[in-house]
Amino acid sequence: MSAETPTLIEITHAPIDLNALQRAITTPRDGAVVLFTGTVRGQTGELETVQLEYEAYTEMALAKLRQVAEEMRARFPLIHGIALVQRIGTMDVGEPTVAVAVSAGHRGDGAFEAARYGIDRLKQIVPIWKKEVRPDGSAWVEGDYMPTARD
Amino acid sequence: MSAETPTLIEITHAPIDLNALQRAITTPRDGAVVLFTGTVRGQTGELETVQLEYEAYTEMALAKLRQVAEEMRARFPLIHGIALVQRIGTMDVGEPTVAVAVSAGHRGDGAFEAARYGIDRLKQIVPIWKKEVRPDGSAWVEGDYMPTARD
Amino acid sequence: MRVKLFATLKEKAGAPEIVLQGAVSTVAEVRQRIAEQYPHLAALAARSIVAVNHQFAFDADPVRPEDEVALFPPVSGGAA
Amino acid sequence: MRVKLFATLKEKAGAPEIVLQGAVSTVAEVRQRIAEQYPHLAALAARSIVAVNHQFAFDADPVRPEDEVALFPPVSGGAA
Repeated sequence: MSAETPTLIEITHAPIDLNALQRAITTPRDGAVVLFTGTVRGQTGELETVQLEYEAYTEMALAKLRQVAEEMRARFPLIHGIALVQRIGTMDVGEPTVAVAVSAGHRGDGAFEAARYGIDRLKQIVPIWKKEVRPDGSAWVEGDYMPTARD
Repeated sequence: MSAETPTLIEITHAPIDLNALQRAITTPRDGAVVLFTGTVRGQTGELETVQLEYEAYTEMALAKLRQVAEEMRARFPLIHGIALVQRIGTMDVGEPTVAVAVSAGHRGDGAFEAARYGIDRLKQIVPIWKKEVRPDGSAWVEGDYMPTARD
Repeated sequence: MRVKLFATLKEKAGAPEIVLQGAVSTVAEVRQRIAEQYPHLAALAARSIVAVNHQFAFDADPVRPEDEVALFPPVSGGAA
Repeated sequence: MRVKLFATLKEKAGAPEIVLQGAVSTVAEVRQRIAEQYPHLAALAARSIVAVNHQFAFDADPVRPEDEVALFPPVSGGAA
């Protein structure tokens, strides 16, 4: 990792530690960190979810996470640190499943926009799938994005 | 705190724990949390900062943080949980000084925008001041926002 | 009437609050009395903010003896 | 040629990979052979994504014997 523009990419079975992510990507030039985390939603309207199980095509997912980080830097050149972490395995309601963190000198330097872009792209091109465990059984969640040659 | 729309408001001397904030504001209906944290910037161009010292008019700051949370809910009605935490006392480079966290069902429900609005308003109307400790002395940082009757 | 001070104002005054002699009934009078009774704070006070009972207050706003009055510079909390 | 499978496809096949008989030289041929040799996967495979060496691949793209080929449904990672 460059000390000036650290990039942390991880697919992990371990719980995501937001404090550690903040420390890992904050450089001495940074005054702002934006962190998005996806969590296991227990209620979606009337539907109840008990757990989520995540599976990854790990080698390709790491390559695609690196690509997402590069795209973020190309679009938001003032940002400094980036963390893209996906947890895999079984997670309970309320637990963070994915985190996108971005640091920058000031809050107006694109950290909010870069974090939003990062989670949007992650959900399009990073090969990870989730299975919902409901009280009455479990089912894979189907994505709907079909990649093109530019992805 | 309402279980459906928890609001956590705090002025504290203790280090800010981002994991605890995420847990505190994530309800079973939430799949997305956006967290902004301001950190002590050590380098601003050529200027070097060693520490920041924060002082608050605590009773008024708590009232104004509650007002910021209400404004966030009025503008972004789909958000669920809100945390607004300002640490006071002396902090080193890289440490979180302030955190604004917002939870919502989905990432498109306004959590990014609400977090940005929250930190912007906090820096306008919450009576907290910082003093920069530099290698050659220390000085209060002057804000520039003059409140109006609508603040 | 007591007036709480913060940040630069507290440092300049050397105390977390000052006491104004005589009755005051508006925010404008608070500012005027500070300038008269604490001349070394006058310049700073002119560009400071007044709060009454934890809300921002302006020259025409009333001040009663039981109110909590504070004087402070524009805020600079948060970070970044 | 081996083809790695993920999510629904892995579950339906009952294995993390399948082996295709005969030479294949394009992504289109990979899809065709799966449909012929694993008919119970044909419907799913038709709306699945092919990756070659960790990059998305399309019908006209070449496939060499040493390539890592994978077949999987549209991704659904992240959350929210």
